Formats: sequence, C-alpha cells, structure tokens
Amino acid sequence: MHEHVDSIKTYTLVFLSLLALTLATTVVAAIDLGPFNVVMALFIAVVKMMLVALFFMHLRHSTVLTKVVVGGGMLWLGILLVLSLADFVTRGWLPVPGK
Amino acid sequence: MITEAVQERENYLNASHGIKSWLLTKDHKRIALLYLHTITFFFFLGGIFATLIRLQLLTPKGGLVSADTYSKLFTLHGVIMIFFFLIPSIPATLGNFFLPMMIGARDLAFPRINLLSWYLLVIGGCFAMYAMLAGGVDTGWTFYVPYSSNYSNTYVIATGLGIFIAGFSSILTGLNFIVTVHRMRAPGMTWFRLPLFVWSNYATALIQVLGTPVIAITLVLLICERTLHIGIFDPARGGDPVLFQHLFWFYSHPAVYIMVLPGLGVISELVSVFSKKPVFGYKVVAFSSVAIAVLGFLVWGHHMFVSGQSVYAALVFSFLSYFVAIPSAIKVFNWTATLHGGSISYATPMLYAFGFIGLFTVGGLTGLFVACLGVDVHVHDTYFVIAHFHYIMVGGTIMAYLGGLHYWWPKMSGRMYPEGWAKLSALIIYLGFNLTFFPQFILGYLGMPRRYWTYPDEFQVLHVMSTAGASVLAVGYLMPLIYFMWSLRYGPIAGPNPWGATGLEWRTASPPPAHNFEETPVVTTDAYDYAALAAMEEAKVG
Amino acid sequence: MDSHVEAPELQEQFETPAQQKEVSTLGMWIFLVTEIMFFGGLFMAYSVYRRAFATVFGMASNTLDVWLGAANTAVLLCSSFTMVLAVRAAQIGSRKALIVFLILTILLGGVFLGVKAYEWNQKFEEHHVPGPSFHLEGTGAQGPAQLFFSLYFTMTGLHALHMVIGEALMLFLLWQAYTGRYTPSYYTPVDIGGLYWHFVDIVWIFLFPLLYLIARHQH
Amino acid sequence: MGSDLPLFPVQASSVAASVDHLVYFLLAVAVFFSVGIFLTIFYFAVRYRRRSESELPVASHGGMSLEILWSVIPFGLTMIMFVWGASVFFTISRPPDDAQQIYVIGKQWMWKLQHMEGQREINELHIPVGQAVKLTMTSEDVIHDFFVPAFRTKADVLPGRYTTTWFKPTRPGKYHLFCSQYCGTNHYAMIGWVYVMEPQDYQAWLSGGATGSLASSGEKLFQTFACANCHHLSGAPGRGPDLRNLYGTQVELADGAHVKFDEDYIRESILNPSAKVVKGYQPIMPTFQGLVTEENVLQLIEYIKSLTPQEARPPAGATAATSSRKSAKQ
Repeated sequence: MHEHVDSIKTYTLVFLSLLALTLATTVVAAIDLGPFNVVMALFIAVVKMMLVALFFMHLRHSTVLTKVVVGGGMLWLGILLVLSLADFVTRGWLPVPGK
Repeated sequence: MITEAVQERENYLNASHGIKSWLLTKDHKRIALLYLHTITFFFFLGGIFATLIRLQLLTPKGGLVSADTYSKLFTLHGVIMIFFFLIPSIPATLGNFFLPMMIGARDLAFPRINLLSWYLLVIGGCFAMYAMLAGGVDTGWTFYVPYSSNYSNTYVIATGLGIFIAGFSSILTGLNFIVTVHRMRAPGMTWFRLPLFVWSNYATALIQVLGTPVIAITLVLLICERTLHIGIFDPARGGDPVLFQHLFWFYSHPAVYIMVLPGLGVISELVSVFSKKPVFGYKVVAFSSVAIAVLGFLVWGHHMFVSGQSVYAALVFSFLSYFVAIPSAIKVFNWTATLHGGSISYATPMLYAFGFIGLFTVGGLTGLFVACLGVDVHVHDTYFVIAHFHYIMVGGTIMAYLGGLHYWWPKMSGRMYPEGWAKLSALIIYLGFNLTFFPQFILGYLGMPRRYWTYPDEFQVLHVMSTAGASVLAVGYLMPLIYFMWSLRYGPIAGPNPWGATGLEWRTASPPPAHNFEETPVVTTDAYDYAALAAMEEAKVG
Repeated sequence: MDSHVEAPELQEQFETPAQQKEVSTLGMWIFLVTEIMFFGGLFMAYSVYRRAFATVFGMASNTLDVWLGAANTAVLLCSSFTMVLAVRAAQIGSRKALIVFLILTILLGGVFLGVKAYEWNQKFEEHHVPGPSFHLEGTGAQGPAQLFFSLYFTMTGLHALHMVIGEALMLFLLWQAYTGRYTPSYYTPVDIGGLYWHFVDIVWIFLFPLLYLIARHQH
Repeated sequence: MGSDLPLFPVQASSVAASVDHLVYFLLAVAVFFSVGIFLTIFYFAVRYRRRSESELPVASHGGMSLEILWSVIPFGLTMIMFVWGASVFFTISRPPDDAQQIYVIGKQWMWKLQHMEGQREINELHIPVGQAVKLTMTSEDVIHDFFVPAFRTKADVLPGRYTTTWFKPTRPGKYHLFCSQYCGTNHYAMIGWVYVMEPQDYQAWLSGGATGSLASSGEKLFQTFACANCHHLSGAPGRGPDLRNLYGTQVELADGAHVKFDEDYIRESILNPSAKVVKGYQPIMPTFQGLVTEENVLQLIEYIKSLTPQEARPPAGATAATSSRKSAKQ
C-alpha cells in the first residue's frame, strides 16, 4: 500500500502556525474593528480549520471523493445557516408585525 | 419458519440455525428480514392508532376515546408511522436486501454497523413503546415548542430519545449505502449501469446523512429544555419558537423524500420489468433522484407560511418548492413513456406500480396547491394537507413498498405469492385508499382543521366516507400479511428469475446463497438490457 | 473460487486490504459530515440569537475568561499535534512512539476537560447558569443573557461529550497498540480515530471565537 | 344533511374570491395532468398488453427533446402558480391603511378579543361588513392559530411576539373561527364564531357594555406604574425617552443599530427593557415581566400609540418597507 508519510517538520510547522493563529485571534479580538471583528475571528478560525483538515487529517492526500464529501458537508451547513437566516434577517421588512 | 421452505440447497436462510445466528448475523439479507419483521410490527401498530382515529371521527361528537387519548393517538400514529415505519421501510428492508446484490457485492461495506442500525431502531422503538405504555405523548409528531417543552405533561422525553436513537439507525444505514455504492460495485458496474433502485437509494442515503443529524440536535435541545429548562426556545427569555420549526423542518421536509425516493426507485424497476423495456430516459430519471434529494433541502420553509416567518422568506421557499415539482414530474412522464410500445404484464407488482403512479401524481399535483402561497394560507393545517401527504406517503411509499415486496418476494423466500389474492388486495387497497383520503381534500378546503377531536356537524358526511374507506383499506393491508405467510409453506417454488428481470439479483439462486453470488459477477451490459438477457438465456439453452 | 487476497485483518466483504482501508476512511469522513450538521443546528441557533441580542450576548461573552479559553485552545491543538504524530508512528510502524503519543494525547485531552470543568464550576459560582438564580451584572435583559449561557453550556457540553468519547476511543487504541495489533499495513483504526479527534478540535476552533471573542473589543 | 353538502366554503371576505380563482386554476392544471396521465397509462396498458411471454419489445432509451419539453412546460406552469400565489399572498399579508385595529390574545383554550373602543369578547368576534379589520395577535402560552375559513385567512398566534392577520368581510353572517395550530388537549374546543353585521347593527352592538377604550385603560396603567417619572411626556429631559411621536419611526440604539418603534419593540421594552436601549439612555428600566398581563401590555401599547397622532405616523406600505429595508442594510 502506498501511503504518504509527512515529515515531523511539516507537522511541527503546522502546529506552530496554529498556536500563532490562536494568539493572533485572541489579540486581534481586543482591537475594535467594528463589524470586522466577527469577520476576522471567523476568517482565522477558517484558516485554522483548513490547516487541521489539510495536514493533520491528510485531506490534501485524500481522494477527490473525500474532498467532495467534506465540501458537501460545508455546503449543507451553509444551506442551513443561509436559508434560516433568510427568515430572521428579513423580518420586519414588511411593516406589519409578524410578517 | 422460512427455513423449512427450501431445503435442497444451501442458502442464506439455512446457512446457519438458531436465534443467535439471526440476532448476531452480519448478512445484509438476514438483517433485511429482521427489519421486515420489525417494521411490519410498527406498521400494524400505527395502523391500529389510525383505525381508532377514524372511528372516533365517525360522528361529530365522537365519544369513542377522550380528547386526551385522541391527541395521543394521532401523535403516536405519526411518530410510529414516520420514524419507525416509513423512514426505514424501503431502504432498510428492500434496499438492505437488494442494494448489495444489485451492484454485485458480497455485502454492505459495514456489515456490523448494519446490524447495529437494526438494534438502534429496535432500541428507539422500545423507547417509543415505553412512552406509549407509560401514558403516551400528546404533542403531535411535530413536537412544536413551547407546547412540547413547557406545557405537555406527557412522555415527550422518552419519545424524543426514541426518535433520536432511531435517527442514528437511519444515519448509519445511509452512511453504509453511500460507501457501498461508491466502493463495492462489481467489476464493470459503472455508475450509469446501476439499476435506478440503487440510484434512488443512494439519493435517499444522502438525505439521511445530511438531514438526520439536524433532527438529532433539535431533539437534544428539546430534551434539554424539558429537563434542564435551558430556555433556548422559551419566549419569556427571548427565545423564538419559530427557530425550532426551522430546525425541525430542515430535517423533516427532506425526510419526506427519505420516505418516497426509494419508492420512486422501486417503481422504476417495476415499470421496466413488467413492460420489458429499459426505463425511458434512464439518465434523466437517475439524476432526477439526486436532484430531488438536493432540492429537497431548500424548501423546508413551505411548512411555515403562516408561522410568523417573514413574508420574504416565505416567498423564497415557495419559489424553490416549485423546483422540486420538476424532477418529480419528469419521473412520472418517463415511466409513462416507458410503457409505450412495451410488453405490459398485469402481474401484481405492476398493478401496484400503476396505483402508485396515479396516487403519486395526485399527491404531487396537490403539492402545487400547498406550495402556492396564497392557497396555503387557507389550507395549511387543515385536512387538505393531511390528504396531500397521505397521497404521497401511503399512496406513494406504501404502494411502492408493497409492489416491491411482491416483486422481490420470490427472491427473498424462494416461493411465489398467490397471484389472485394479491391482485384482489391491490385493488382493495387502491379503492380503499382513495375513499379514505380523497374526501379529506374537500374537508380541508372547507376548513376542517387537523387534530380536532370533534368537529362541526356539516363535515360529517365526508368524515363518514373517509372512515368507511379506512376500513376497506385495513382489510386490504391485512390480506398480504396472511397470504405472504401462507406462501412461505405452500407457495409454488420460484425459479431464480421468475419475472425475466435483468438485475444482478436475479442471476443468483432464489433464495440467494449466503454470499449472494457463487462468483463475483462481471457486468458487461447496461441496466434493463432485455435483449442481452434474452441472448444470454438462449446461449445457456443452446 | 474466492478471489480474496490473504491478509489477516481483511473482512470477508472486501476484495483487498486497500479497498477495506479506503472504505473505512470514507465512512469516517461521512460520519464527520453528520457531525458537522449536528453541531450546525447549534451554530444556527447561535447566529439567530446573537443577531437578535447582540449587545447582551457581548456582555455575557465578556464574562468568560478569554485567556483560559485561549490556553485551552492551545492544549487542544497540542493534543491534535500528538495525535497526528501517533498516526505517523503507526504509519512507520513504531509501536513505542505510537503508545507514547497516544498517552500524551489522552493526557492533553484530560487537561482540556479539566480546565473546562473548572470553567463550568466558575459559572455555577457566578450565577451564570440559566435558571431561577441566574444573574448577569449590568443588564436588565436577564432572559436573553440566559440564552447566551444556554448556548454556551449546550455547545461546550456537547463538545466535551465528544471529547469524552474521543478519550474512550484513544484508550481503546492504546490498548490495541499495546497488544501490537497495528502494523504499517494495518493501522486504519488509528487513522480514523485521528480523524475524529481532529474534527472535535475543529469544532472547538470555532467555538472559541464565537463564545469568548465576539465582544472582546467592547471590554 | 347530505343534500346541502358544500364543495367550496362560503366566500365572505374581499380576498376569498381571489384565493378561489387561484384554486380553480390549480385545479384545472391538476385535473388536466392527472386525467392525462391516467388515460395515457390506461391506453398503453391495454394497447401494449403482453401477448406472449417471449415477445421482446424494441428498446427505446429516451429522447432529449421530449425530456426538455416535459420539464419546461411544467416549469412554466409552476412559475405562473408562484407569481399568482405570491401576489395573492401579499394581499393577504398587508392590511390596508384604513383597517380597524382589533387585538387578539390566544390562551389554552380560548380566544380573547379586544376592540379599540373597549369591548371585550371571548370566542366571538363582532365586526361590521365592508370594514377592513386588522388583528394584532399574541398568545399567553403556546402557539395557536387564528383561522376563519370563510375569509380564507389564517395566521399563527405566537407567544412572545405579535403577528397580524386582516380581512374585509363582504357578507353579513356567522362564520366559524377555528384554532388551527395544535395547542393541547382541548385544541378542538378553541373555536368560536365571527359575526359579520350590518353597520347599523354593529353600532348598536358597540354601544352596549364598554368600559373605556383601550388607550384610556393604558393611560391609567401608565399612571399606576408611574412610567411618567422617567418617560416625561412634556419634552423635559428624563431618564427614559419621551414617548410622543415615536410610533412607526426608526429609533437608534445604544450600539448604533436601528429598530422600528412598533408593537413588538414596545412589548419587548416593557418586558425585557435592556434588550434594546435607545441611544443616549442607560439600561436602568426595571422589567415589568410578571407585573403586567398580555392585555395590560396591549393597553399600554395602544396608549403609547395614541401619543403619536395619526398624521405624524409614517404611512404603512411600500414606502415604509423601502425605508426600513434601507436601515436594515446599514
């Protein structure tokens, strides 16, 4: 069987980046960026997620099918969030209570 | 009892003996039979609730059961029928039995997980039964908060746990099917050679995997709310009951397709075999299953047009709902076109297929009414909706399930069912069904709300018709139970391929050996290639 | 008649060990997708209520100890690091390293749970547990404030439950590794156990900013 | 009983006919397709019945043009349904400006209705024919649903917030009122009647037994709870905002967001005062949760609304919708 064995160096670099990003997100959160605080926090979280998934979970060596599965999962999470929020965000657009 | 039927040759039924060989089996065929027994039990249990509901509604003032009991009856009818019968029905029995065989595999990818799924369904069922015996549950199968969280004094937690556990059964079945279809196909079995039953079960599995976890977390939140009073849906603390409905329907609308998609797959098989023609527009029909699965996730808000959801969200959900109509319509048109120029047999499974197409068409077309914003405001939560979804789930899924059961019965048991009785019961079911549910469309449009213990006098005529239909329907459903059991001992021996069908499952003995095939089959033709089958038979004879 | 390749761990439904490994990994990934959707329901509830009660959620969030949260994030990342090294050890067939890294992973997981327990305990002492004795200083909107903590407890609670399951899984792997079950040609359980562990880590990567950081700049 | 079995409910409101017309269209489509499918299947089943076991029909694999045809035609029809349905829905959702306000409170298991003039009714609603009526509804416990089949309108009644429905009765008579959202054991008994009366009869009915208008009851409560200690209605600075001329406007909150000063916001501000505090004020108002009933809240709302003269209120309808949408985007 052919297996990718990544070097300890790669893993260490990824691990250190993750720690750095954790520190970064904690520090940046204290600075007032207006609405961009949330954007920044989520952006860093997404980067961290990508690092863990691609390197620690070996997604970069995985089959296309596995990548599709993961992408599908994220897409469906998006559907859940976007279509539900479509209700909550548009409430009150029609100036009638409860519409 | 089945083991006595065929004794000459080793098959999955007589390969090992004893209760342990069944309860610890990893054979997908045996697990399918375990499911078959379990869901038959739940079907008749749910049927008893339905009968009591219909009897109560015979007269406007009822009086057969108390209002409290009535609420529990319709709740348990919904819970048992949906979560413990319809959702596992076709995938877990016919799918479990035939999906691996149709793709030429020895078993599902995860046989032990398959057995675990059955145990989870049984354990979940036990929780639901406990709730029923301890005093019942009265929230409606929809569990809307805050009634279910703060007001009902019934066994909501036990029922919720039961559904939660049964949900994992469904998830694991779906996971197993997806992996199996991707990775266990026989050599030469390309995606576009897959029988349409496999396609539709694959699409179903996608929904099971992507949707069911959301009902799981919803139930966890509901149970937390009831036990720990965390208040996530509590209006007094700013919680929003409509949020619960979003979470609930995110699963429960696609769940409708978990229930009906496998049925659509069965019908594709039946229409092809009994007209000896490949399904018209194979690829279109295959993709329409996947399209229904995907689009099914975008429309849940159409259950909430009058719920206090924003009108703009309602607009989006109504618009998207109409997109699901297209792949459904495509299927009906393609089945009809398949019949053209065919060699059409009137065997019982085909009668069920005809019945299915008719009832599914009516169910689907009335779906256009409830997806239509202006009309849904009037018919929402009335008997119109009840009639609509029974046309899809009973007229659709159960007709397909029975059709499939008759079709594959010879393969599963090695024996034929009695054709005359079967035809009669198919007819009775069809007529009884229409008499039960068609009047409910009219009732609903007249304004009869659902879940009413009593009702105004002017609705009685239609209710009496409906109850009369239900009793006919009950007779129709009891008949197969009896003659299937009869056929296990007395039915004529079926050959490996009594219908002249092309699927791989018909290329092995009836009943099949424990590992399905003597040799891993190699696939060289498309699905439904009757000419190739005829040539092969000829070669064998020659 | 049977075309099985001879391999001790090969189950009868598969043709080759490669197929078996691929199937197990794919199965695990699909399971993780169901986990995404499971937590997805909570993330949705969170988004809805945070949008509706932004100010109160900010105040409630700021009562959490951000440095404890950050430290715990680091602990969990360390455990992911040791986990991936455990998988690597299994890949190259180093049983000793596998055992050491699994033990480290279990210990770090334990530290995370310990810190979490400490934080939960603080909430009880500060009356930040939803219920009759709940009180959050500085706001009259006690209802929505309770919603924040309800979400906090459900989200971290379910995450902690996944951690506990992960710990049990790791103990199982440790026992199997100790008995020498795993070889470079068969270590699938370690691999998919790792996938699970990293997934639980990813959930926390999102919980940390959403629960601890959203209103830090208003502190 | 059987002889007068109706197939369609009475049309007794201004929207009933338009809903029914839409249903006629849908019915026509449904009948056309179902009958078409039934007849085709029946014809094929007879025409192509199996004559011998060995016959092998010619395989036909499909045709793209047919597939496109029977995708595009249904799609076109469904889009007509969507647009038509949406337009009827917007009519049902948007009460006309001249609609008369009535408040509804649902509780297990009864309807409590309050007229502006002060009349209270239980499970009965008296309204004049030809006058649009707007119901602002809330629930004291679980979700209910206000459904009048003859009017073809229905709306859920939720705890914790207000929902709206409206109708303009066109025929005097007595019509069913149903709760159509399951609300517990006696859900079936949460029914009543809507009496649509000739205007003069309605006036006669109105003149009996009122105890003072909603707004005047609200004013009394405003004094009882000493609201004016903080909410000065004189223009003098107070610890809370002056409540005059606010109804229907957008107010800016402490965190910079905007919120519409409407029934829901007033309700929330009474029960959960610190949830959304107006810019420039401290979150010091105590909650009145447990001190006021849903009825009291409605009376207070009606009083606070009366502090904004009709002509000072921004018009409901399209323009307000656009302006609030703009602010939502900000």
